[in-house]
Amino acid sequence: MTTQKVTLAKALNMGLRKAMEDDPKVLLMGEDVGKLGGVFRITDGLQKDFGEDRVIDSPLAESGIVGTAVGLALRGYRPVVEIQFDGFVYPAYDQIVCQVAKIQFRSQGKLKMPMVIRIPFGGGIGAVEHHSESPEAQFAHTPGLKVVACSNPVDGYWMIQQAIASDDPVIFLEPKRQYHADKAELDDTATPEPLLTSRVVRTGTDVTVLAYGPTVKTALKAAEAAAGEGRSLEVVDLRTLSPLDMGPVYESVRRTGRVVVTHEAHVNLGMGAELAARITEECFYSLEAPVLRVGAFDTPYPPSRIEEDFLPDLDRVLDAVDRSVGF
Amino acid sequence: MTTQKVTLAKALNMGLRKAMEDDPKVLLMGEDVGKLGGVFRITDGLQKDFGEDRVIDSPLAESGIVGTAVGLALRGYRPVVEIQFDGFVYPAYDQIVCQVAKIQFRSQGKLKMPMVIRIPFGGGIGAVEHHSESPEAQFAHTPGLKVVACSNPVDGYWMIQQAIASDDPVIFLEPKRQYHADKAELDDTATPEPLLTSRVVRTGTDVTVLAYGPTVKTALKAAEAAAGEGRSLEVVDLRTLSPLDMGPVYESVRRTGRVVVTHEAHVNLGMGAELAARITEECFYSLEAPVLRVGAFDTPYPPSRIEEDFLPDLDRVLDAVDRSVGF
Amino acid sequence: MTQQSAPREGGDGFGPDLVEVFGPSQQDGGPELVQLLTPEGERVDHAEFRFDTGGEPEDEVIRGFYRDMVLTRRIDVEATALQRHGELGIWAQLLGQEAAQVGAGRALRPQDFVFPTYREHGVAWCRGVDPLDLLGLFRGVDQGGWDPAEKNFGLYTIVIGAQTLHATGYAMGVQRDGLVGTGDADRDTAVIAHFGDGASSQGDVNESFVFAASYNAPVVFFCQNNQWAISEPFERQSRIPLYQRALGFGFPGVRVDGNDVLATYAVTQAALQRARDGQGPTFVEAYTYRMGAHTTTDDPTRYRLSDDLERWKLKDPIARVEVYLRRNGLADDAFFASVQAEADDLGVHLREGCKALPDPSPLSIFDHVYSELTDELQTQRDGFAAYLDSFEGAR
Amino acid sequence: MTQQSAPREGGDGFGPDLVEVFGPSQQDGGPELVQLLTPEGERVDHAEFRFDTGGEPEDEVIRGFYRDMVLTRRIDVEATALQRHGELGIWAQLLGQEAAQVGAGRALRPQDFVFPTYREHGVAWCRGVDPLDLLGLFRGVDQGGWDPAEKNFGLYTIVIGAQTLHATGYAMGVQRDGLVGTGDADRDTAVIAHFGDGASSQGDVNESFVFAASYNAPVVFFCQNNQWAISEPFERQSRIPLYQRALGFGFPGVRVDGNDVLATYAVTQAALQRARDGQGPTFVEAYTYRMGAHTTTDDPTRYRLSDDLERWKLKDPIARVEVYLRRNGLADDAFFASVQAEADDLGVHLREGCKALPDPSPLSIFDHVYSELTDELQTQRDGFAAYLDSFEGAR
Ligand SMILES: Cc1ncc(C[n+]2csc(CCOP(=O)(O)OP(=O)(O)O)c2C)c(N)n1
Ligand SMILES: Cc1ncc(C[n+]2csc(CCOP(=O)(O)OP(=O)(O)O)c2C)c(N)n1
Ligand SMILES: [Mg+2]
Ligand SMILES: [Mg+2]
Repeated sequence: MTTQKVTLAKALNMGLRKAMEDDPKVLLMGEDVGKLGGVFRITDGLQKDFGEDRVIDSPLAESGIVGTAVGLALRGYRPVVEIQFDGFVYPAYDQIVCQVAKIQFRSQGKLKMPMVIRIPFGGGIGAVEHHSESPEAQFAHTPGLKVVACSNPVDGYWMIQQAIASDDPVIFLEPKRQYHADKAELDDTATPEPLLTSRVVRTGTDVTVLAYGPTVKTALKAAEAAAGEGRSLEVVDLRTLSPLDMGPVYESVRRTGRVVVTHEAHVNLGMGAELAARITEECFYSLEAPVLRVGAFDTPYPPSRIEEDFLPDLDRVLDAVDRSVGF
Repeated sequence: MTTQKVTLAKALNMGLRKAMEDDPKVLLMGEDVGKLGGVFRITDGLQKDFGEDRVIDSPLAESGIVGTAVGLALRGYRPVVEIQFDGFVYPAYDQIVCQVAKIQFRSQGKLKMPMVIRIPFGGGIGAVEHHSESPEAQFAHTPGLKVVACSNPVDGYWMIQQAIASDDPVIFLEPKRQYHADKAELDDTATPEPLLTSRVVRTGTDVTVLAYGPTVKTALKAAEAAAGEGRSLEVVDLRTLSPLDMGPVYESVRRTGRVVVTHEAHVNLGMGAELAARITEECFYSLEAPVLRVGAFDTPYPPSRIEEDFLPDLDRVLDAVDRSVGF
Repeated sequence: MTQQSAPREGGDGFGPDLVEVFGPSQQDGGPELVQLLTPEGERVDHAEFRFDTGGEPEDEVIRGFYRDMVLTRRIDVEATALQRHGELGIWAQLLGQEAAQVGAGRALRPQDFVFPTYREHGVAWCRGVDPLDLLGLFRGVDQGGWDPAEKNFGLYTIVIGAQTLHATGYAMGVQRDGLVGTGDADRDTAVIAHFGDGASSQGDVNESFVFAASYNAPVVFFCQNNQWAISEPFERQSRIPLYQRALGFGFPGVRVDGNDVLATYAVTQAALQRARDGQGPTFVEAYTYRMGAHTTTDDPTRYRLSDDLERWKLKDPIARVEVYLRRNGLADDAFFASVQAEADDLGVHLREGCKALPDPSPLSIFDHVYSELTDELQTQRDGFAAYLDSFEGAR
Repeated sequence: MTQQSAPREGGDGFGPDLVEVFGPSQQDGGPELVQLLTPEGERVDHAEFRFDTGGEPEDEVIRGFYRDMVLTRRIDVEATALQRHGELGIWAQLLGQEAAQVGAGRALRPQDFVFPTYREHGVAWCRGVDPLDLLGLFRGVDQGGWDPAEKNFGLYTIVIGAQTLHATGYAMGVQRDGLVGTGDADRDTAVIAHFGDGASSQGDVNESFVFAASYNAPVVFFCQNNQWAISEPFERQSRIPLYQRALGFGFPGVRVDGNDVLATYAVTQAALQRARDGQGPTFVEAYTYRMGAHTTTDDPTRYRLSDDLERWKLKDPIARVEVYLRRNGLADDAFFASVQAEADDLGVHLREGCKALPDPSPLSIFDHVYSELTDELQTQRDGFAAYLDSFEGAR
């Protein structure tokens, strides 16, 4: 096959399959990733084809999953672990920030830590508590980790393979509400962009909107709506959250002079804070207005009936655009 | 006694003792807090005087410590737990962010979570890995937690009592390199400022320097040095990191137009990012220069022989002040 | 396959191999299973445990259990249907676990405190929680509608195992309150922590064993081994019967037939009494089966054999009590009809009540994050309120 | 005091109380302690374990152990002195644990892999790590100077217990490499995880037991129960002997006299062989005593009785081997003198080498954060380099 229309879930499944075919050292591990194919079916069919030694159903213990994956990586494997939901990554937090992130540094590069930690993240699926979190800022604050977020099927397919190929540990964030949402044309013979790059996904002139993961779609819809009102938004899909690829961002901001950042994580100390700080430092004289942030409120994730009030949406992005322009 | 010269370690010890005397529900718990009085001796003598039921040596398990403290709090106690060193808080991270922080919200206020988690934090003591971390941004990013940092003995004495008296969970950060450093005059009949307030600790006109915990001293020394060169720095001790008390900060920035933030945490997504974002949004037209951040580099904590290169110091603060003024 | 290879025989200096000592995990629960009422509805004796109602008429108590189980199952059936009709976002079914939950729930005294998982609907019933209050979490209108302090029944905990530490700490608080081993039956207090077979692998659960043993805390660890953690069979978590985990921490464990409400009651009752008496923690493994899906979003046909399910249907926890009551003339048709009628009323209560559960107001997002609204959140709340107002009549 | 009350007698339906079954933790290690060389230097037999050098001349092996232990102790003494002289920031002393470490270390085959704590200086010695490379971490010039892949000896791990999961995962890798149970002694591979009595309470350690049992991984859990976790006595972590923890997870555990190098060697050897043969995990509790402080910053007089220390001095791991060798004429004065001379040389090596250990360059902060320097860090590095340059000659 060369091109085919696929969902994000399918694209990730294909990407994982490809990575496993290409390198026998690639292993998958997690809760229910085997026979069930994961609660979101991202690993569907892989245990059947690659066996129980390569697609490993683990005991129910996230620290155990990540900690044993460290050992597997030290033995030369390339473990890809699945955290079932964002809110369940915290039992593994110690292993991630104190071990996974630090082993290369601690060993002065003598040890590598090629591990991918896949996390379905974000809300909007009507779930109960702990199933809709956006923990990215905490990982991005941790040196030694790379943090990336895909927003669409094509990126999903390539980025998961690139993350697996990376010798560094990668926190791989998958916008779960997009898993089965939209299909995109995937050409598996194309040459992907490098993993650690941001990309302008819609050009515009009035305001730069920065987004990643689930909010890229929101930003694009906002741009569409704004266009109807004669306002031109440029949308950047950040793709990589640590390290950040600020080049395309600065370039855009220097043209537009106005920035709105949107993410599902809490505003306070979210990615928007770092972006605002860097943009202001780098583009101080280009800015016509302060960088405005549209994220979740600084409260715990509420019951799902009001999650859409809690999360940023098209209207709140447009509201921020209005405020930026009117500043 | 009314006034006496004490170190931070002693002041905290006195504050804990006072809190235990005032309220029989206050318990201390942690590794080595009993007979040993903690590795920093902050709980020295308290088990002897209050007994093993109130000053509890715990098994060596941080999640267990915080998780059982949740249960004690639900039973009406006011547990004050000690995390031995900043780098060992991560095994308890899940209990802190998913339970401690959320129980009031989850229960719509029917349950309270009056817990204090004391963390000796920061570097500069020549220690091995994991003993010099600055994890505050991760907790400040978590709604439901309050995060405060004391910087001197007088604040230590009052703030620990105020934190214990609070019905909300408080992450209480103690700058470990200050424990036994300087003595200050403590008047235990004075009326303390409220817990969640920032304070201008040195007035000035040219640049506002924001600091907390260990860097307050650095900032004050920088101000002293700058004064010698005819430059007037205003220093704000933030004291509370979540919620932030931005009033005094905005007031200062509107006067000076220039801000340098300094903390020992990594710059990327550190408190400086949030401060920069808020200040820029609120004081956009008052700023003569972007908010500059002086923190640790975005690398893991290095071997201690070069930790002073890694951490912000007087010279790097002054350098940033120069850059701000010269912007 | 390497990873599945079973431990070999002993004789290498470590004494008999562990499999010899403990035996492999067994489909029927193994010889160690405590049972007082067989799947066929026969009362049987057990050397260590007997069904002791503490003076209450036995028949009445058993009829009460029957009623509890039928109503509990009805809650489950109704909630499942409500989910299918889009009234709930998800539902965690307990089908098959009624005896384990009612047996445990009825063994509690009023002063005891329960730390549940997300599936403890039968225990909630026993604690007097209005079943309607259970639906809010699954509908997405709240995160538990009852007052834990009023019912002595904690909020549902979703992070696997976290509540076992809370239970242990709470039990340490009970110790400090002097409410253990006083001999006063109305004051001595136990705490019970519920969790699943999957949860037994979590660090937190094992740490709770460490703490409970270290402080000899009055807590019962009540594990419903329903054979599955979503798609993973129990054997992925432990290669020996789970109740034996306790031996490694220095307190007793026992495996009880979790589909036998009499046995579950008797064993839990004894374990709780140990706790109240100051004898410390006990591990109770209620050996049962999750007859439904993990939750309404799960599809168990992807990972388990229908044969298994059929075999477990023969051990249905409710059917055996009905057979027992009928065969021994301890309940008549009128009784069964009245329970049925009660169940029907409960169904109406749930169906009507669920739809009437109000959505929270958007601004409630800011309530109870802290004991008082902080200035920061006040500002966010004001901004959001103004924003919402801007739509009034507009779009 | 409530929290310390001991578990009571049984007879409540749970069978004999656990204390009856396991007995309380005992100062002398209890009857289950495997011993092959008494503190008085007498060889004794054990029903299950024997000292098997695999064909090597026994005397020579024992003299080798003696030498290893003396040199290990010298490393410890020198490092402690270096710390006192300000050359090291801190040092984690192993005084008293030489036999446990050398016994375990010498039982390894070259292909086996070790995951140490921060105190495994004796094991490091056995793995051929230059003791000088151990000092860097404690001096603050690096975080472990050796190449783990070259020595099959991991870096010291400071977060308590984290490495037990790494060991288990590594062992799962060994399984996948097909290097278990092939019968080829030069290929079959075991992994050993070191940890302390305190660590046994950590969730990670217990999760590693779950994973190792579930996958039957070729890993030996080697716990040095040195009676203390800083100031906390072993009894705070477990009220039964620690090796019995393994029973709760379905694999064997054994308590060995950790001050008896022959017994520790024999038991570890057997456990490693079980792993290599594909029989899965084993828990070895080396019952020993931390005769020094926790680290050089600790003051044990604050929390423990000097009587205890005196009693343990009588069980010194080195003294008993010396007595044995001398009494049986297996080593002469020349031998002892030569070991002493070697130790003296080692002392010189450490003292001179330590002071010569170069400080890392400030710019090395940016090295190896990632496999390649990111643009972001390149910018920070450039800025810092320029900043450093600005001081050249200036201040
Ligand atoms: C820490 C954590 N990890 C993963 C999950 C997702 N999850 C929810 S239920 C479940 C299985 C639990 O199995 P078990 O403990 O046997 O309880 P049961 O559902 O069978 O009652 C999993 C993996 C979770 N809720 N929390
Ligand atoms: C997660 C974690 N918590 C706390 C510490 C601080 N700490 C260092 S050693 C130690 C005691 C360890 O005791 P044990 O496991 O018995 O090993 P030993 O030091 O006796 O060899 C503690 C509490 C740590 N290093 N890691
Ligand atoms: Mg289960
Ligand atoms: Mg120890």
